[in-house]
Amino acid sequence: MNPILSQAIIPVSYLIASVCFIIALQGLSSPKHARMGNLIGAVGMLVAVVGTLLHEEILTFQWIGIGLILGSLIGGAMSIWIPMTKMPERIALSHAFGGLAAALVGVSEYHHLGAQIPRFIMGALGLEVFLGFLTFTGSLMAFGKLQGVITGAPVTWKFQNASNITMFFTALVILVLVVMDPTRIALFYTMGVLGLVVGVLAVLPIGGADMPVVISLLNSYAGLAAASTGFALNNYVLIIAGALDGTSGLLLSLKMSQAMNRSFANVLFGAFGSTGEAPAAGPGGAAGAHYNLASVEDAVGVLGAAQSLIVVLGYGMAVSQAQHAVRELTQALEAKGAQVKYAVHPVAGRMPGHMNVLLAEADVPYDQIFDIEEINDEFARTDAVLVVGANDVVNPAAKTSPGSPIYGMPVFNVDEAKAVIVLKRSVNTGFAGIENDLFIRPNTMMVLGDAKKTLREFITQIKEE
Amino acid sequence: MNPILSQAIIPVSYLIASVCFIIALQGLSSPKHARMGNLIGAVGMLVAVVGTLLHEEILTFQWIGIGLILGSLIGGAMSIWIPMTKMPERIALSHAFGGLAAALVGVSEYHHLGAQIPRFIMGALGLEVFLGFLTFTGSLMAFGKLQGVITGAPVTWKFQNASNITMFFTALVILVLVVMDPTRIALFYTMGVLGLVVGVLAVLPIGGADMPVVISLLNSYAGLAAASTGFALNNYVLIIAGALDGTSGLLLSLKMSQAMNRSFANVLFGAFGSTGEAPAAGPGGAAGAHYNLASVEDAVGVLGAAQSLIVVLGYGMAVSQAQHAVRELTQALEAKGAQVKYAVHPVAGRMPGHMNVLLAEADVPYDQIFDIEEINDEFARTDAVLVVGANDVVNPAAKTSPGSPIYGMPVFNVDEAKAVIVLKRSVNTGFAGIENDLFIRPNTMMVLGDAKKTLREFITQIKEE
Amino acid sequence: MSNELLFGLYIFVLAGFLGHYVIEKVPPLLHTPLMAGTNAISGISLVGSLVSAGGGYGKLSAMLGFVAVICATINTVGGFLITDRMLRMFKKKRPSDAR
Amino acid sequence: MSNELLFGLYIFVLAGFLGHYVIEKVPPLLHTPLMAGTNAISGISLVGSLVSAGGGYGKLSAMLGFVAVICATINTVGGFLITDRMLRMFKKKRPSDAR
Ligand SMILES: NC(=O)c1ccc[n+]([C@@H]2O[C@H](COP(=O)([O-])OP(=O)(O)OC[C@H]3O[C@@H](n4cnc5c(N)ncnc54)[C@H](OP(=O)(O)O)[C@@H]3O)[C@@H](O)[C@H]2O)c1
Ligand SMILES: NC(=O)c1ccc[n+]([C@@H]2O[C@H](COP(=O)([O-])OP(=O)(O)OC[C@H]3O[C@@H](n4cnc5c(N)ncnc54)[C@H](OP(=O)(O)O)[C@@H]3O)[C@@H](O)[C@H]2O)c1
Repeated sequence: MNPILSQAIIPVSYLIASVCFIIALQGLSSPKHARMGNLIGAVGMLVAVVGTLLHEEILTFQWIGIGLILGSLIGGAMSIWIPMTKMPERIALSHAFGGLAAALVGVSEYHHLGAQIPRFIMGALGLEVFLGFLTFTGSLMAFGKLQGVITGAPVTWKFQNASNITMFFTALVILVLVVMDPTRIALFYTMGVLGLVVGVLAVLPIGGADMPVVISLLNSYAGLAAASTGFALNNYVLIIAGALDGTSGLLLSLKMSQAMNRSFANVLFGAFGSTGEAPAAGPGGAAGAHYNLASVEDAVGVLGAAQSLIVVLGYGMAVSQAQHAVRELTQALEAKGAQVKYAVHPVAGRMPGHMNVLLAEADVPYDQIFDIEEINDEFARTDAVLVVGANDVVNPAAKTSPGSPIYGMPVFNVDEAKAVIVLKRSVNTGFAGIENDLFIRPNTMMVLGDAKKTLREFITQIKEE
Repeated sequence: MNPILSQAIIPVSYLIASVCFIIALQGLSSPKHARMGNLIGAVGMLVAVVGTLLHEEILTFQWIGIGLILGSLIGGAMSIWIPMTKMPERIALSHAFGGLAAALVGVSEYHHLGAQIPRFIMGALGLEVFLGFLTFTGSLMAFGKLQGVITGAPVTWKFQNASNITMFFTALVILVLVVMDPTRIALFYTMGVLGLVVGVLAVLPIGGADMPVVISLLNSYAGLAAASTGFALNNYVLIIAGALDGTSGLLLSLKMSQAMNRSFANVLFGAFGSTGEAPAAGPGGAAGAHYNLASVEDAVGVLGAAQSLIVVLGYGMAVSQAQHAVRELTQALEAKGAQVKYAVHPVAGRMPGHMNVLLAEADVPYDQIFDIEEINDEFARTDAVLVVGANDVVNPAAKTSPGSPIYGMPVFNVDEAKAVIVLKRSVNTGFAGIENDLFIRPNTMMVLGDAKKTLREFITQIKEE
Repeated sequence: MSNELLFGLYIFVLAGFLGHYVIEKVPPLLHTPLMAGTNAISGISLVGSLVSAGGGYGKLSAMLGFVAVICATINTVGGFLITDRMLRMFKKKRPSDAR
Repeated sequence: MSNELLFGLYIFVLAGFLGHYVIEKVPPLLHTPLMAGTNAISGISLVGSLVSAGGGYGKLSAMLGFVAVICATINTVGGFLITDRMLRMFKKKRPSDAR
């Protein structure tokens, strides 16, 4: 088609797309408009793609066609069949794809631009390739740790931080060299490889439960990579989308660190949760004797009597996919006149908002779910608290024992409630690897076993009554 | 200096300036950081100006120098000596300057670019000139109405709206013609003149108290004009600053219309407050007899007895410059143990935040000042309410009589208080030109006279006690 | 200093500021959809891949572009779908809720 | 479609969105300083005036530019000064207040 026209079509379509993306994110400020926003975002994406396909530079369409179809099929399948409990893994994986895509585009650009590549484009390309590959392997590692393919426990070795940081900066130095002389092909690829390696080695020493921070951080890297692509291709929608992603990832990881009262450095380099750090850890521990292990009957008695109930949710609910059982139980209790609220800690589970999505899936209305500031004063006034697979976020040590690694992390005042029922499989410690005094307090009943199984038993008993 | 370098210096300095401006506006989100922000904004401006002076296009500096000095002197003088009560006039005036500057730049650009001027630059220039001149005269009119140089009452004539709108669109048509053939010099200047005329005739039919809306609307026009200049000169800091101004002006005028529960159209074309509309208006009116006119003694008696007091402020306080007297009185009462709060309506006075600035000048801590939503429930629980020069914003008709032109405008529930003391010079109506039932309610005392004078008498009496 | 770079910087800075405000407004309730959504949006790198896949810059570029297209498409298609799937589930309390 | 125009559009749109968020956050308490502040910022049209005043495009341009420079300078200098003067006055309650 005629170049003048397409010259206008592409930038305009990109401008439209950018606006659509902004609107899409604005929509997420409330559940009401969120879906519409998401739709608008998708439309924007379509506009951008169509606009690009009208680009006169594009000659052959068969590869593109095949790629688009394959991608849509895989992407569609992944999103339709993946269970909500696996959302963190899903996100990690797609970051990997994003990083890889950016890196490959960078490599191909470098390949065909060759020697006459301008400096600043070279810089952008280099950054894109390095960050892209780093995001790729880093996200795969995060995925593996969440899946349990790789041990969730921090893997540490001598000087791991020192060596990782050295490699990181070596790569940046190489980048500078390549910018100074773009013909240094070997160096360019070395930098790419370093990206891959750093991605792996930087994530290994980080504990499984800290993966959310890693993931959002990688999210912002992916954003930066996309933005660099934009700089390299002089493509503004890429820059805008990249900047939006970058800020989003950065803000989320900051929020998480705050919610844990831990510094970025501690999360990334602290090897937090490594058993070495917490001698008191390990199955049962000497304190085992003091646990007040309760039968289903006792627990149901307490629940049935409670006029007000707060359910605190944690990663365990996701592991045992207990969200529907939780909902069934609470509905049974609500039917008996109890007033039920749900308490979700900002870092409960394995990604921000993880628990909210699961509860939403189980049809829990979101105006019954409360954040820590909103509900923390109510525990003292509550008859019973049901803790489903949460541990660190209800550990009083965070308030009482300055020695504890999680000291200062805001936690639910579960210990103030009249009666507490804790559902977990064992008396083991949680991710942070520290004993939880809550479990040995007199008004706490431990009902061991898979959360879902236990909840089902609760439900049958309550329905019988 | 060498073009390459200056080529970098200018855009970079403009980028810095843009960021500074954004930070400056961010600062205004709280009184704590506001001053710092403003300073940063000023620094940004300095950077932009210095950057521009390094521009190789600039050959002669003497005119620039003189202009800068003169402007600084005038601007400085205006801002140091103007009383806070005159702020609305001040703002209106400076919009006039802004509009004029934009228009003149546009004309000069058109003049020296001549025939070979590109289309879209022509369009931007035209818009700039038209909006600039319109803002210029419009703001001058607003200034005149606020000052009282021009009657504050809406001046109406046959088909005023029709003719104004026609002229407006004629101008836009002419703009199109000029864009199609930039050599149509006569048409170009006709458009400019039309801008001047529309500015005058569009503001004439609008009532004095509605000037704030006009001013902020002109503010957003000025922003658009600046942005167009940016498009014409391909100068990004102008576009950014223009866009920021534009949105700011638009948002403020929307907020005001909402606070009055009136549509934009009603404000701009409704000739609101024209005596014709409100037959019940006029000095005293037949209802004069019912007014419960009180002596200073009675009023002081009520005030002295009150344990809780809310002071409602209105335009009258500005007219009589009574803010310091208000503060003195409340301090005397606070010293006697009374608890005092200030109630400020979003559209009290003659510009948004007008009353807040005056109270701040009188040293009233801003955490004692409350918005209508915050305080409206407290009137019923309050011993006494002191209304200083407010009228429409305390008119119960807005709640009770659907016929009234201000019906639906959120007003203070002053009528619910145990006792109300109203300070105004007469029993005349306020801007809206409608009777105020509050003044004839049994528990309302009217103390007529200039607010400042009356307040001083209050103070002396209370101090005597 | 090239024009493109400058344009890019302006855009990047403005979008960064904007992103800050937009994201700040997203409640924790929707943080997971937010992550999925930004993910879908980051799939925009697809437009970059399209050019290198179809630009006829030789086999290598084409193959790399091809893989990139697949990855980016997975992200964007999958991202928007799953975000929608999640958002569909968020409901306010209905009167018929205590059934 | 010229590059400048396009780029201007991007900037304008982004800045517009951004402005919306920034202004939304300004409390009514500070609306007057806000108006004065935006006024000062709009004085940036000064940079435009400088070019036409000193660009050596003949007498007319110079004179128009000269007047424009004066007006714009009044706005920006005056605007920042008066905004500062206002903001200086806003204080929180001090303990020594009920004197
Ligand atoms: N969400 C985020 O964004 C985020 C970000 C950064 C860090 N983190 C970290 O992640 C952790 C989240 O805390 P959390 O309380 O949600 O989880 P947690 O502290 O990791 O504890 C989860 C608990 O669930 C129990 N559990 C596991 N599978 C179960 C099953 N099938 N049935 C019943 N119980 C089961 C486990 O005990 P058993 O093994 O005995 O069953 C474990 O104690 C915190 O340490 C937080 O710092 C989260
Ligand atoms: N602020 C804004 O941004 C804005 C925007 C749009 C519209 N408006 C309009 O402006 C009006 C503001 O309401 P308002 O209650 O503040 O003012 P108002 O309704 O205009 O009434 C002001 C009152 O002050 C009295 N007054 C004047 N000079 C006085 C003096 N020296 N001493 C004592 N009293 C004096 C006047 O009564 P006397 O003549 O008897 O003394 C008058 O009744 C509303 O109609 C509103 O819709 C404001």
